Amino acid sequence: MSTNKEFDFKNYVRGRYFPHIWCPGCGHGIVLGALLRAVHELELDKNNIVMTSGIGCSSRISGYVDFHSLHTIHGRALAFATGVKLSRPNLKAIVPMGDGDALAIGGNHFIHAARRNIDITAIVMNNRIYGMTGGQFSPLSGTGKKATTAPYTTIDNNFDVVELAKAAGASFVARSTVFHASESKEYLKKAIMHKGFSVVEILSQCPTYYGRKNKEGDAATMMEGYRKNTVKIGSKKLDTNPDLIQRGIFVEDTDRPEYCEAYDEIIETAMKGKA
Amino acid sequence: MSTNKEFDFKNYVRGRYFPHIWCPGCGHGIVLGALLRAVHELELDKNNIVMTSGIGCSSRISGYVDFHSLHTIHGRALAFATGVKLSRPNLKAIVPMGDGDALAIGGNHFIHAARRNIDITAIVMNNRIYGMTGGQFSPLSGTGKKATTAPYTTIDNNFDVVELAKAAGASFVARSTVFHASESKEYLKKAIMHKGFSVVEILSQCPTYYGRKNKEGDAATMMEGYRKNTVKIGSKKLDTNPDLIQRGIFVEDTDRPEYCEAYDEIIETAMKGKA
Amino acid sequence: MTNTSNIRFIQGNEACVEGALYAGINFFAGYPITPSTEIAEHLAQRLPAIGGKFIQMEDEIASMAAIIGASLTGSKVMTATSGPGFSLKQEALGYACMAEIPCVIANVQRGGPSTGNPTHVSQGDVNQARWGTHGDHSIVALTASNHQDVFKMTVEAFNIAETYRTPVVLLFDEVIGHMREKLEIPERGELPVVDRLRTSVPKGVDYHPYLPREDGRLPMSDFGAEHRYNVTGLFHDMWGFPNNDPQVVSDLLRHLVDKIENNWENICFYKEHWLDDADYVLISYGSSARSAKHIARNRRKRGMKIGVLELQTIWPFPTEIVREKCANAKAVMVVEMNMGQVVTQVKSAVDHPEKVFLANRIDGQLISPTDIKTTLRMIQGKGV
Amino acid sequence: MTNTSNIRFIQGNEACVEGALYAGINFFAGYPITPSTEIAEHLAQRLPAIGGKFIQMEDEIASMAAIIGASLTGSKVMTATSGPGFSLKQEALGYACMAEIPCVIANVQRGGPSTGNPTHVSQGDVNQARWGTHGDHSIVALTASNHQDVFKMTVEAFNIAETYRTPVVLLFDEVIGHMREKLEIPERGELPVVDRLRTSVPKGVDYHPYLPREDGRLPMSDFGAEHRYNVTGLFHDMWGFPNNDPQVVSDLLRHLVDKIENNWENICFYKEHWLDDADYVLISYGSSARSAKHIARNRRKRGMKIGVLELQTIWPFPTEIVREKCANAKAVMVVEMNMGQVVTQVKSAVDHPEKVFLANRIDGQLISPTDIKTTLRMIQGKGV
Amino acid sequence: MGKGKSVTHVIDKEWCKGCGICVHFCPKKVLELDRRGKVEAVRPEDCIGEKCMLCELRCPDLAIQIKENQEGEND
Amino acid sequence: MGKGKSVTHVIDKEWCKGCGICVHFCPKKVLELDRRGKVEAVRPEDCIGEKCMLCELRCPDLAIQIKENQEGEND
Amino acid sequence: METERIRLVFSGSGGQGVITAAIILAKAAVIFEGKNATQSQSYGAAARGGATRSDVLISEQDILFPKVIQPNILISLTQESYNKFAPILRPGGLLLMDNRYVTMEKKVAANHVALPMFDTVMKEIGKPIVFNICMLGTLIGLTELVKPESILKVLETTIPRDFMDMNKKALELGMELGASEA
Amino acid sequence: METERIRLVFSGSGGQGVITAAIILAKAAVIFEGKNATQSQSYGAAARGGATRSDVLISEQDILFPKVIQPNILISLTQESYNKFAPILRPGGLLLMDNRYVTMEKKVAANHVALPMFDTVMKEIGKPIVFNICMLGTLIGLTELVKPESILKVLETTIPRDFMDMNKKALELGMELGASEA
Ligand SMILES: Cc1ncc(C[n+]2csc(CCOP(=O)(O)OP(=O)(O)O)c2C)c(N)n1
Ligand SMILES: Cc1ncc(C[n+]2csc(CCOP(=O)(O)OP(=O)(O)O)c2C)c(N)n1
Ligand code: SF4
Ligand code: SF4
Ligand code: SF4
Ligand code: SF4
Ligand code: SF4
Ligand code: SF4
Ligand SMILES: [Mg+2]
Ligand SMILES: [Mg+2]
Repeated sequence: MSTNKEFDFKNYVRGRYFPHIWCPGCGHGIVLGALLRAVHELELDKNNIVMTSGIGCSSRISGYVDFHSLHTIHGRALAFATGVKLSRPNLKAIVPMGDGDALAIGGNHFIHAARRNIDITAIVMNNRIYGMTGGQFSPLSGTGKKATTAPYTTIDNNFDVVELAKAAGASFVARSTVFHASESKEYLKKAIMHKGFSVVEILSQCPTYYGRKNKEGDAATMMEGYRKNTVKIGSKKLDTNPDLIQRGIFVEDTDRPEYCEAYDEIIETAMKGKA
Repeated sequence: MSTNKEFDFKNYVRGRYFPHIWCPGCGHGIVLGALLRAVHELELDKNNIVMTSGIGCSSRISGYVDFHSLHTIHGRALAFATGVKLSRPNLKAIVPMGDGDALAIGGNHFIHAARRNIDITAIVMNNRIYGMTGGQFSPLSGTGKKATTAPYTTIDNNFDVVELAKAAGASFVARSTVFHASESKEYLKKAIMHKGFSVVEILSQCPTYYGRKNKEGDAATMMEGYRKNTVKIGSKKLDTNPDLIQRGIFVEDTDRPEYCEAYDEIIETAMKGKA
Repeated sequence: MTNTSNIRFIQGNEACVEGALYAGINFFAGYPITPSTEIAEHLAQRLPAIGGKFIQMEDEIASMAAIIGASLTGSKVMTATSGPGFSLKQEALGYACMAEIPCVIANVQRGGPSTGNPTHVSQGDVNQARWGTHGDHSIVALTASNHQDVFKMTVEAFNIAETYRTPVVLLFDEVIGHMREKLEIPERGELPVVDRLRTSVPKGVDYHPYLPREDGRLPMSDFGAEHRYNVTGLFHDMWGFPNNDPQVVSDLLRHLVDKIENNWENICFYKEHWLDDADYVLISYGSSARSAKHIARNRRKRGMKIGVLELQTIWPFPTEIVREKCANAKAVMVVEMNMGQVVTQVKSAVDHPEKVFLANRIDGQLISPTDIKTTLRMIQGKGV
Repeated sequence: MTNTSNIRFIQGNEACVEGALYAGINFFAGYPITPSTEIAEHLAQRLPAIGGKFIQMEDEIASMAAIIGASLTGSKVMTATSGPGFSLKQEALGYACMAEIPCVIANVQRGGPSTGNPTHVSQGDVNQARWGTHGDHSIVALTASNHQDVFKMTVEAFNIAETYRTPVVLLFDEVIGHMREKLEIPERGELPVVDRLRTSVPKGVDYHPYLPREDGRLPMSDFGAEHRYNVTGLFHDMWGFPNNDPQVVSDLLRHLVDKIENNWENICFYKEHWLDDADYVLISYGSSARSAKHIARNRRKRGMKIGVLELQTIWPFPTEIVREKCANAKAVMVVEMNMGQVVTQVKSAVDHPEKVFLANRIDGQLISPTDIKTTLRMIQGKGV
Repeated sequence: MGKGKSVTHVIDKEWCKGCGICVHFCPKKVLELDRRGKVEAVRPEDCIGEKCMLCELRCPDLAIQIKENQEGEND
Repeated sequence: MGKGKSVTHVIDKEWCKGCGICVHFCPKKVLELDRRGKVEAVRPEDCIGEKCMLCELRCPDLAIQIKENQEGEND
Repeated sequence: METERIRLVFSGSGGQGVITAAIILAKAAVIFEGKNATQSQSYGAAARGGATRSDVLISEQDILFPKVIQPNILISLTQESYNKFAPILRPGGLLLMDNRYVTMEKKVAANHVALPMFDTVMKEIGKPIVFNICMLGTLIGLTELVKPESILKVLETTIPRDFMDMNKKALELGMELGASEA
Repeated sequence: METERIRLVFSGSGGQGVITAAIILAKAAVIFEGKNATQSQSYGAAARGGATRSDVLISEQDILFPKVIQPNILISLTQESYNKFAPILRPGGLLLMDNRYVTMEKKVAANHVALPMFDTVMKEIGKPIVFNICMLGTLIGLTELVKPESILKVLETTIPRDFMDMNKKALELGMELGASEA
């Protein structure tokens, strides 16, 4: 996909605050890159984007982008974004979140935003760990993993973000990895343009904690893992290895009413004085 | 199923506090009856049951039963129960909740308890309304309904409790209604004996608010509705009327490790001094 | 017969809704809880009719978050709750302090702690309103004893929130919230309605969202407008970007506190009744103040020199006013429905704390004129 | 060379863990947050090794809830958090007050409000610990300035929680939590370890879980044992069943407060250093107290009559002790890292509030002996 | 069994709130509300007892229980 | 295009943290880390540019961008 | 304490509309007669089942304390509420009861009026829903607290047009009943 | 303020193990030499990238204020940390640097020791992981702050047996380097 202007990161970031604080090799920066590129290719007006995030390494992303940005409290970003979006439906609402932020403390806001099908794009930057606080397990770590709060390995099952988002009512659900940076970008573009609640899970390595604790090697090696351990939806490889993680667009439903639009109808009724 | 002792409600309730505070015709009392009967038929020791609830009309159920009972705060019952259960895995943990309690404010604890597959029985007493606070819509009301906070009808989609519980990881999931009181009892029995997180959704009328606001008639009429609008899983009637609500056991998976048991293995490892 | 078109006979919670509408509210997010629910219910009806937005969120935390988000787009926002919900909102309320977001939070008080006595009156959240969130900060909390004042204080709450970019707590109570009485809705223009300052910095020129002007105020720019900036709950620089330089930290913290404390006079609302020559000063607020006024009116008729200082601003606590009004009192009695929260403030405010007494009630019943009379007799050494 | 087997060189957070283990903790639920996380991390390692339970919950609310549930089954329980998490725990903490559940909550303080200054020290949650939850109630909060005391106060926190059936807050701070120094673990028996009273009412006889004995204590019965009763956050009768009769409400509320306030002397821990003849009394706590002691030791050497009153119990505030220790002081200086929370208490405690000064620091840096010296010089009229 | 005098309707009129659910669903029209709005077994002889139990199962107030009079019990 | 001098590697050495991702994944072995651990295009002439872009897409620090030198631009 | 304040307690059970009646009366006094009035009611877990109570104060003066401790008018529409509230009636006060629902137990020192309000409504209109309006009519027939037109004006603003006639009729029936006893 | 307290600042970058070294030193002093010591470190958002700092105080007396304002010993293993912390070194204090990573910029009034610790480790052992232990060895070689056996005892309780030899060697290499300059 080509656009008029040539893409330059520096047109989309607050250069003053670079280099950013993420560790060397942190996957979150790759998500940032994919997102900026998606915004560029969609030719969105930077004034029309509000990025809302919570707390976590991932959440620091909002400070770096040159959009309106709202760095809030841990786990509640989608609730803040719901206020932004319902108050000003013409703005694009993008909410990047860590796996802990989105699905541990923030799990309820996640399923409720999905249920309402409000037009927000949720990006789950899934490194399967609490990076910012130094390597505790998250609801996406899965069993048998090492973490500072699981010295004897984890016994907690993980959520499947895709399944949960689907069940809760999200009308667009996709998954990719930072190894597949271009694919991630494409899904982000679709998600952003989708009318309704969209979820893009992007597997993103934390070499500092998850990688080190679980002996998964350096950033590049972890990314090789994403290549090896994921396949496109429905790939034949699943027959022999059902544990492979599927990538792709799992749901894309454009028929379900979007929340702000439904609200506009309430306004119409109310203005006619009917209750 | 027959038991030695004849069933008498009065052996299972705190008679001192009857008649209870529920409105005439409130379905919650029928759930109470089904539950007590289930406990009786299972011949459980009352000293081995801890019933934990939150806040709502439904939650008042815990005060009436002659078990150990913990009436907590709104939405958090499953988190309290998790502490009870993990601390004393030999106790049966039963957690009755209202739809608001379980899935509005309590949604996160619901999905996380399911994810952990901890051996707790969650009963969702679903009247599609906030009864206790006087008739506001809930995440289970669905669209097009009237409620005090939806004078122009609701635009909020509802969760499907069964789908959500499944996606989150519950290993036993069933649904019934208070019209089907005997069926409810049977599902409750299975749920209580299931090793792992079990969810039983029971549709239960609130004639006072939901019924009145939505012109659904008196308690008996609302119960007739449960007869008319529900079918057993996979019923042929669904072909002609896909909007019928399915009743039955949707998931019953006995292979997944239960949380407290998994923890016991951690203890074993730790006692051997391995980290 | 009076012109009835502006007259309502309604609950205090509805008077609060009328005040909010007068002040220009256009976004409300909430979660039902007794005894505040009617605020949400009426706004669910009224807001869409003026093109405003009402949303019932999944809990109180989300409600507080949503109004902050909406405020940043330029909406005038409010949420309403009671005890347990107010506890849940504390984290996000602190965020609003730190990020300087105009918003109004009504807490219609009920009996606590915990689920407590949900359908009965209390004034037990006074100190929580001040100190409920973690960390140093300052807060504004207003209250009222009748519906006309509920209306007025609600308007003022929005005005203060918008002026000082701060959360403002409306501390009502169950009696005020649920009781019905007359409200005469003022004409447009009769009460001041303040909108937030918006920046005059033109597009393309550097806008510093967190650089206070000399008067301590910070002009805002709505999300969606031409200035793109960052908002955070971390200590931050003038662009709103996280910064923990010690100087930045202490400057910001002082600014957050000073902008309220130094403006206390502009935020300070109170009423005085028969205070001029009062030997006995009753200090009260909210529904308790009705009983205080009742007994004072009554005793005045019998010649007792008694008056009432009715607080409408509870935080920042009007120390100066209290000291001044109590200067000549033989005895000061604080009338409140808790175990003595405002009385502690009064004791540190006055020169003679030993002359300060408490008439209270903590059982869920509205304190009555008789209760106060009893305490008064005891103070006077007359026994019961 | 000393016997090293009981000597550790560890962080304050780990000293807290050692204290908890000594006191008999067997259940911990938490959610990570800087700077308290190490408490969870070490317990994740240590608890299963003694057959205890550690669980990482989905958030702080759930963590607080889980420990309450576990406590009712007879476990000794604890959770740990910092600012934002402490705000989130407030609702359930109030539940623990109301339902009288023994539990310990560590808050390792960091800079607030809001996300604030997460990796830096502060003592800004002192008032929140007292008033963070809605409604009247009382609370116990302890603190410590070195690891030996962190250990000891943690043991005492459990003891008080179990004795009085109440939540106890451990108010540490980032410096204490993260710094490493020596801890000498006492032998078993060296420090008292208290278990909760359990009822002696036999099976089949009516047990009243909420009928206080004459001394105000309430023997418990574990969930799973033969007495089945109800626990609720509503006001309740002696069986624990909801009841809002005015008499029941006020009796219960008074009991909840009195059982703490009337026992203040048993809960009151403090240390005094060189106070006997002190003209200048420094009052401090937590890591600030280290600097206060440092400067006092230093000035003493130069002949200044200066001493330190180190508070270890912050709530209930030791008013009597403070008044007594400051009675002969020329000046009292409170040394703390907030905008003046304990100093307010000190001012209302002493006879001459005008002699009370504040030496503080709010920028995330540990207040230094030099900072205190500077304030001291100013008090003495010597300028900086 | 299940017919005639062998069934007793144990009704707690204090507990019954007169919601009418049992009356509505009784397949044999055994039950009615009395003047004070409390349930009454007006045709107890028609009751089919254990084969049915609907009133007991569906009463939200635990106010009605069906007791079979087990006459042959000690045979 | 995509071969030879037509590609410039715009590298911000301030931003680069030397994680080595780009080096690892470059299909043409164009990149290496220098002594200070910052990336360098040591064989720029081997770069296949727009056909690849892997380094740019996968750099977590936005430290490397591929600019095609559009020589024929004004033709 | 003051005598110019009229202090009413309306009592009955959930579905009888006593709270609505109390509100209508107070609203009529305030909006259409320029008086002051307050209305409040008890809320509570058990309120759904047990006795409902609503307090109304009417006065020319400012009303401060809005709760009624000793009513000078008590209306009881159920036995339970009669039993509960009769003891607090001020000696010499008025006690209005429905004679179908309430049987007097022991005579208190008050003016007792037991009238067949419910039966009249059922006989003449046949809809229990306007029982409360009939009761209001009886009350103002007895006491002239407010003018019947004021009540009607309130009803006009709150009740669907179709139901006005029925309500008007109920009010009139009540007034007749009340006047007969006044 | 007091002179008997030894005040050290260890500085470097994330992966170099300076914090671990600081802890080992302080622990050795406390547990095996009966002294008092405190160790603290700076945490922060940027700590992962930027300069790491750890403060150690060692004293015979109680240590109260645990932060170092003016170190009398500064160890810097990176240029960045050198630049940042050299200015706070107490005049006359000791500044130990690694001469591969740090180039002195302007001479401060201190005893400068720049030694090839990293290069020695790489040459003799080949594992950068024990660079910090070599640095510790150098430090105690220079200062005799604690006995080498105390360091070894700490290492024994914290390091897998297999790695002890390597660590011991690194310590010794450092001590030689240090002694050569002492
Ligand atoms: C209420 C609250 N609880 C806990 C924290 C501490 N905290 C900050 S970020 C975080 C989790 C970070 O993990 P994740 O969301 O997966 O993001 P990552 O850092 O891995 O990108 C936690 C627990 C907090 N800031 N606020
Ligand atoms: C934190 C908190 N928020 C709100 C409330 C008020 N509240 C009590 S019960 C309830 C909802 C009840 O609905 P549901 O859970 O569906 O139970 P039901 O009464 O319908 O059985 C609400 C909102 C509360 N008690 N605590
Ligand atoms: S800790 Fe992990 S998630 Fe955080 S910046 Fe470092 S690599 Fe990324
Ligand atoms: S309000 Fe509804 S849910 Fe509550 S008791 Fe009444 S009928 Fe039941
Ligand atoms: S169902 Fe129960 S409560 Fe309802 S009428 Fe029958 S017996 Fe009474
Ligand atoms: S058991 Fe069946 S037949 Fe008998 S009274 Fe009950 S519902 Fe009727
Ligand atoms: S991927 Fe980026 S940060 Fe990593 S080495 Fe290459 S240019 Fe540097
Ligand atoms: S564009 Fe491709 S070939 Fe060229 S340097 Fe980057 S990764 Fe290597
Ligand atoms: Mg993560
Ligand atoms: Mg419900």
